[in-house]
Amino acid sequence: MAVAQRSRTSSWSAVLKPLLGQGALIALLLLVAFAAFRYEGFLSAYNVSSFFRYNSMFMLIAIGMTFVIVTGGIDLSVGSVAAMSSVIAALASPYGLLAGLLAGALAGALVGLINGLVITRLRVEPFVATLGAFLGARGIAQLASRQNAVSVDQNGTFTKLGQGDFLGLPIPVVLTLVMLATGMVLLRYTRFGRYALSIGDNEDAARLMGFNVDSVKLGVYVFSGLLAGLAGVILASQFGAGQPVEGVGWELTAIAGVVVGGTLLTGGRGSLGNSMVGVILLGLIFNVLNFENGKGIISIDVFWQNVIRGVFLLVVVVMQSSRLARDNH
Amino acid sequence: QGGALPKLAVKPKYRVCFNQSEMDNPWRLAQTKSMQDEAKRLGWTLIFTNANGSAAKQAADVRSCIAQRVDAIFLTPREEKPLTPVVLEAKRAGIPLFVIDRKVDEKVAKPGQDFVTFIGSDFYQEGQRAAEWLVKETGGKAKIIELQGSTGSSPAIDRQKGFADYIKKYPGIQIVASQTGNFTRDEGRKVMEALIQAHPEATAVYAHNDEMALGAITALETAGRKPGKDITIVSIDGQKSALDAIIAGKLGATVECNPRFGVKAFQTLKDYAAGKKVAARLVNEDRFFDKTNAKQMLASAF
Amino acid sequence: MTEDALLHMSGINKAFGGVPALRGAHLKVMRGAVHALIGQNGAGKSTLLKVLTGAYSRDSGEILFDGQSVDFTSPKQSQLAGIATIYQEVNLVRLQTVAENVLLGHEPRRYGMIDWKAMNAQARDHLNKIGVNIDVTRPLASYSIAVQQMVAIARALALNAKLVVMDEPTSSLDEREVETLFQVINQLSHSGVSVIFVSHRLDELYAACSDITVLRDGQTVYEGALKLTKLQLISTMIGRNVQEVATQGQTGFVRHQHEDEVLLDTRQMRRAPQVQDISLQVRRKEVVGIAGLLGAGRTETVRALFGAEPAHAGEIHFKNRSVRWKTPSEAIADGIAFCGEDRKHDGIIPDWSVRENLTLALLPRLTRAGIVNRAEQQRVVEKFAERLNVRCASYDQPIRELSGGNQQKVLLARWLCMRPDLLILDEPTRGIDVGAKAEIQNLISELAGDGLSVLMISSDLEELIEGCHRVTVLRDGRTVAHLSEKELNEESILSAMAHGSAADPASGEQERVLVNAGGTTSGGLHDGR
Amino acid sequence: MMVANPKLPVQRPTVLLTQHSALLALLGLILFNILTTPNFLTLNALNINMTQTATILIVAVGMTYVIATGGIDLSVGSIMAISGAIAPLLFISSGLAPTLGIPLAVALPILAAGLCGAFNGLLVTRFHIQPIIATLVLFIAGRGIAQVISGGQLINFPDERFKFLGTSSILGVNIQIFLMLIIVIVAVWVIRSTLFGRYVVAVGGNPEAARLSGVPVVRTKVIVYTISGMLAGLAGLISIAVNNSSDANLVGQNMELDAIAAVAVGGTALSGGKVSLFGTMVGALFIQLLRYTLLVKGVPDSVALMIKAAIIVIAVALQYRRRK
Ligand SMILES: Nc1ncnc2c1ncn2[C@@H]1O[C@H](COP(=O)(O)OP(=O)(O)OP(=O)(O)O)[C@@H](O)[C@H]1O
Ligand SMILES: Nc1ncnc2c1ncn2[C@@H]1O[C@H](COP(=O)(O)OP(=O)(O)OP(=O)(O)O)[C@@H](O)[C@H]1O
Ligand SMILES: O[C@@H]1[C@@H](O)[C@H](O)OC[C@H]1O
Ligand SMILES: [Mg+2]
Ligand SMILES: [Mg+2]
Repeated sequence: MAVAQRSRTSSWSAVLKPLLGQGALIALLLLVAFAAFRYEGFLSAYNVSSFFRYNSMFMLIAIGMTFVIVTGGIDLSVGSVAAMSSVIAALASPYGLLAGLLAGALAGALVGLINGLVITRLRVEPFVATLGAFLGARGIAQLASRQNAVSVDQNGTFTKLGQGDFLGLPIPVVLTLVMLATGMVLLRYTRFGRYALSIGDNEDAARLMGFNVDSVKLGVYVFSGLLAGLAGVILASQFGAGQPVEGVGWELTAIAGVVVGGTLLTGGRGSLGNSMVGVILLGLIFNVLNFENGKGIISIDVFWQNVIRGVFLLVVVVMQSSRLARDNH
Repeated sequence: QGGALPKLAVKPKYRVCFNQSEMDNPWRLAQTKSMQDEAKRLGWTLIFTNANGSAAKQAADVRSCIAQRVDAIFLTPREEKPLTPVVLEAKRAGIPLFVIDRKVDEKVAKPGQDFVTFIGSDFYQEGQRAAEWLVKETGGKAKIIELQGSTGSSPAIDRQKGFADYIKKYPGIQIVASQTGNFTRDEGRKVMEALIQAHPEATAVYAHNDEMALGAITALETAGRKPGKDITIVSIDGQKSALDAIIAGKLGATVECNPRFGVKAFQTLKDYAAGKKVAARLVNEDRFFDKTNAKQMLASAF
Repeated sequence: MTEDALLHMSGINKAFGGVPALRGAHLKVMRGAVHALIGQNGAGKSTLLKVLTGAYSRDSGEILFDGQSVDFTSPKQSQLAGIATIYQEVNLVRLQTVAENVLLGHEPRRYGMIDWKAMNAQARDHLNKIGVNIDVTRPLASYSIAVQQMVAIARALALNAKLVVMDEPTSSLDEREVETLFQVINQLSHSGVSVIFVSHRLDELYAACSDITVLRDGQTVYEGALKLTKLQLISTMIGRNVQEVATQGQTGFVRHQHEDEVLLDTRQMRRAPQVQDISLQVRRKEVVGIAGLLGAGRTETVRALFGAEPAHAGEIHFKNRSVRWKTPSEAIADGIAFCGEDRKHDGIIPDWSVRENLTLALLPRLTRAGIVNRAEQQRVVEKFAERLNVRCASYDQPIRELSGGNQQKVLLARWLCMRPDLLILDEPTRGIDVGAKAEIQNLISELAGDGLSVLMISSDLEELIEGCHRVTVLRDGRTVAHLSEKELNEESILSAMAHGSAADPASGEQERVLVNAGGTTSGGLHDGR
Repeated sequence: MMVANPKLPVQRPTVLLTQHSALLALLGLILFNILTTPNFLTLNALNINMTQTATILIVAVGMTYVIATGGIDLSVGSIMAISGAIAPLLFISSGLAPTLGIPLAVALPILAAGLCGAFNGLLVTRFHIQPIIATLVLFIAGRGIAQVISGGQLINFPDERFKFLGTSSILGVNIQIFLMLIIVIVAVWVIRSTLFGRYVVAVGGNPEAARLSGVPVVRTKVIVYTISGMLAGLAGLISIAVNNSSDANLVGQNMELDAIAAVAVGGTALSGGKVSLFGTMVGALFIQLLRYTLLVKGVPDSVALMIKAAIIVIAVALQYRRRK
């Protein structure tokens, strides 16, 4: 945070401040406008709702990840946890919607609790602790599923969670909005949230100010685990199966989304809204690439797609970081 | 799910989707190439998507094809169960869908009813054919190291099961170690290096695909063994480099699992559009390669 | 009397990895008393206070607080018991707003949710009480160390504690802020709150404190009413007899004759917004002071000079060459050294040893063909660490384990060993005990005699007056006065700092220095615009 | 005045013990194998474990440098793939004589890999992008680039000349092991004794203090990422040489995790400013031997994952205990 200390905002930048650091939002709006103009069916109800139905999983995970990152930590286990929770939810799905939901979410929270305990009690760095859970949760997923996808109960209500609608909105989206609102309130209006920010900013200071740093951290990892668990529940419900091998690389998607949204990995700052923008932006590039292929004009070669995704990420973070840098000078 | 299969009009050219599951091995590359080549030959528009190994992403890809209202969808599902819901979604959206290579959950989405047809090989049978050859070749006496495919993938599951079921009847045949090599040459090699160390008594190797078998050969040679002489190797896929290894006397045999779906898949679509009767399952007739035919077949392998 | 004691710590032992920091120290604080705690750098003051608040665990000893035997295992517990603490290193959260920093942990809440409006209002109140009037909704990091220190004080006061512990609260403050603080402390003491006050500025103690405890080498060597003379205090502190100390004088400066050749000459240097228009000169062997109120832009000026945040406009001439250093390494290569004010943030490398920290800037010169010459490194370290009396277990000890004052000495040594032509010092003796301070000042004089020029920011007017050939006064980012040796006295500096006419009156419009004396007597000094 | 007596030997148990905990774990694992694994005490077993460690360790050395500056490099696996994709172009399809083609096939890919690393360094320094994200760019795009270069095809090497990088030996020691040891020794020496090495650690310890002390922070970081890239490039070459084929889709997959785990288990703080290359070596050997052990014991994948998780966490936790 070398820059922060010397940052003194002038009245000029105070006016522009709301606009600064919004590189991701601007990129998102541009991309949507471009795609809506260029592709037929892009803004169709079907495309929009199925886009969010799928990306709600990443949005959920990014909500938890934002909390973790705000404390200066990181959670690499979310992808494995989602896979594990999807298996557990699938196994519990014959007992009804609620059973599946709770089983999956709580299993996730439990892994989060273990992460939190390892980090606070054993003093293992978050990166390593959650790397452990990244491996361990995958092991549990494979063990519980006997290494094969687990069908959810097709006749019960459990599949509604992922495939149904509520008030015209896909249920995963409703769930995400609820968690997002909860997260926003937590972050802004509760001690838990404010302490989380403080810890990421200066952990020693937070300790000396008399906070219970460890329990806040514990809470943050439990929350992240819970949300990853929820993502797993959606995964099982939406695709009809618990999937022990799913979720590979989701942690990077979530981290990238959070950072693209403008949150610093060094902690102390973070905005859930921006994280959502980041995740949606990163998800949208896949959707847009698929539509672009459908134009049949410059059918993008298979391997160039990865290059394009990387370059796209590059452009967005460069935009974002130069704005942040300007903000800081 | 009720309702008939969506109809498909006869057109000179179609706009179709091909939803690939991953692009990380020669088999998948050959499969994709065959689809692209055929589309190019016919002048159709092929929307290619790559799920990078994620079933959920693949489902989202299928949906983006539905959103684009393509004429038809070719889905080569990463996994059975997670892709089943979108197969039904395509039907609801009135888009005919063809499943190729791996299956979807046919208890929920039935071929010929919910989607047009399944075109592919029978992985279980592949495992059985490999076992059959190995039993014959070793005279019913072998200590086997098994290199499994990616944990949880349907070819790995079925090939293991088919093989295991077949050798049950032969008490002289036993599997002394079985670990995943993730369908890749590098991991196949590393795993074999360790396993042959711990199980020098092994006399045979069963690899779920050729890549791992080729890795195993390297490992065995480094360990001072003579693949093809003091250790018998059988695998699945039938790719060119595997046939080369058969010719060199290192690999014993390989069961073909042909990735070239292009011609067959597109022809089936045309047949379907023309109103011809399309069977609910079109199982590939796969060949079997060993030293008796490897040389002749080399040119036609992928 | 014991029944009147709010706090009684006795027989406190604490060692770090086998090295004792406290050896049976004791401390007794009466109700409503303002109690001074002094000692040389590394005597164990901060350690004793951290043992009290539960930030460190003690090895043995007893603590009675408010009539009860206590054993706090975390700062949270001591806070709940009624002890509010301002730690030596400003320990706040820099990215959060000022208001949060004042009230974190006891935020006003409605329906269980934080009430931001009330929080901002309350924070503003608390700050106003100590004469600080700033925008509480801005991040703490946007304010200088001094403001941050005031915020830390406001936070401690907001806790409504029975005991307020202040570990060097005044090290970054200028005289007016100190004065305001003392008034607050007075009020506290009248309302029955006790205060423990650590400071190396001995004069302050007489103004504020009734009782005193002196620590030396982790032991309590004196406790009682503050009736000793300053000389006696110093001799108790350093364990030498009064005569010996008396001969050392007040500051350690000896003024050598400077040369006429101008070494550094800046004209209209500018880096908006803090540095507006700076022109100053330093001659060879000259010690030039920079004075200014909090926020006058002193730190920014020297940082701009040094290339840390390079100037945008203006001219800089160094050794008769026009220069514009864009990075510190360029400035260093040309013979400049800069020892900053924020030791924790831009000074020490915490995990590095004393040896490595000391030689960091010198490394390129200790290197032949890319390889560091360790023997030479060791020689430099020994020479300068001994010279500055750095107190540590060994030169391999990580610097973070040293007391604050000793860390500062290592940093000074880092630059002195460079033998620069111009040494820029931003608050060089902050947090340094009297003995060491004199040594450092001595050293500065001596080096100036050998040809070194010094540009020194200090909030300690005495230091400026006694040590400098000239003082340049800044206000609102502009040089407003150059005071020659003859003109140097407290009044002239103070009046230039407050009233000095800025070249461009329009600059007064800027909302800048928002710290004012809040209705106290010296308020007039702050509304000079 | 109690001034330091630098002649007094002072206990600094920290450094030694942190390394010891990983070392103890490694020794424990070796002992366990000696007692329970048949044929473990053979030259062959040693050879397998050392060669399988080589690529991880070579990458982990670069990773240690990057982490020492407070960064991280996720792109190493993709960079391995890029270098692995370029090499065959030079010695197979370029039509160059082998005497030229083979040396070029070693030099140019490593150069390209260095450029990739420099690119990372540029993003981190000039564009102020956080390392995890800066290197995520090449993590994603890099594999695409490798795939584009190779047309995504697995390339089998018709001749065995390139194999020397994987299987040849010098004085009876496999070249991989040889390279690995040389790289570790040089890296240790550089960190300990050279100006650059000290700068690397200073930058991680307190970047602002380093900058103000004249340390060329930007240059140091760029060089560190470049080194990490070049070492990944070398590892990529070894990897394709061993397999006698290059597969852009797979070379170096998950390498970043193995390398980071080796660094962490070895006791280098991920927050930067502290390095233990010896620890990294122990960490890499430990992770490899753990994998080997679980394999030869026939532990199923699922259980193996859980055991690995537990052991990594415990190893790191023990270091903290000892540090306290
Ligand atoms: N965390 C630590 N680890 C090891 N040694 C420490 C640690 N903290 C303090 N010390 C040692 O304890 C002794 C007392 O330090 P302390 O910080 O209490 O001094 P102080 O009286 O507050 O000095 P100053 O006036 O410089 O602030 C010093 O010798 C210091 O090196
Ligand atoms: N708009 C503002 N409102 C309040 N304070 C401001 C404003 N702009 C600048 N300041 C303060 O003025 C200071 C100017 O910078 P600088 O630190 O260089 O002053 P200084 O004279 O060195 O004071 P210090 O004694 O704190 O070092 C900033 O630290 C900042 O806290
Ligand atoms: O062997 C093939 C495998 O490599 C691929 O992933 O799936 C289909 C299999 O036949
Ligand atoms: Mg102190
Ligand atoms: Mg200043």
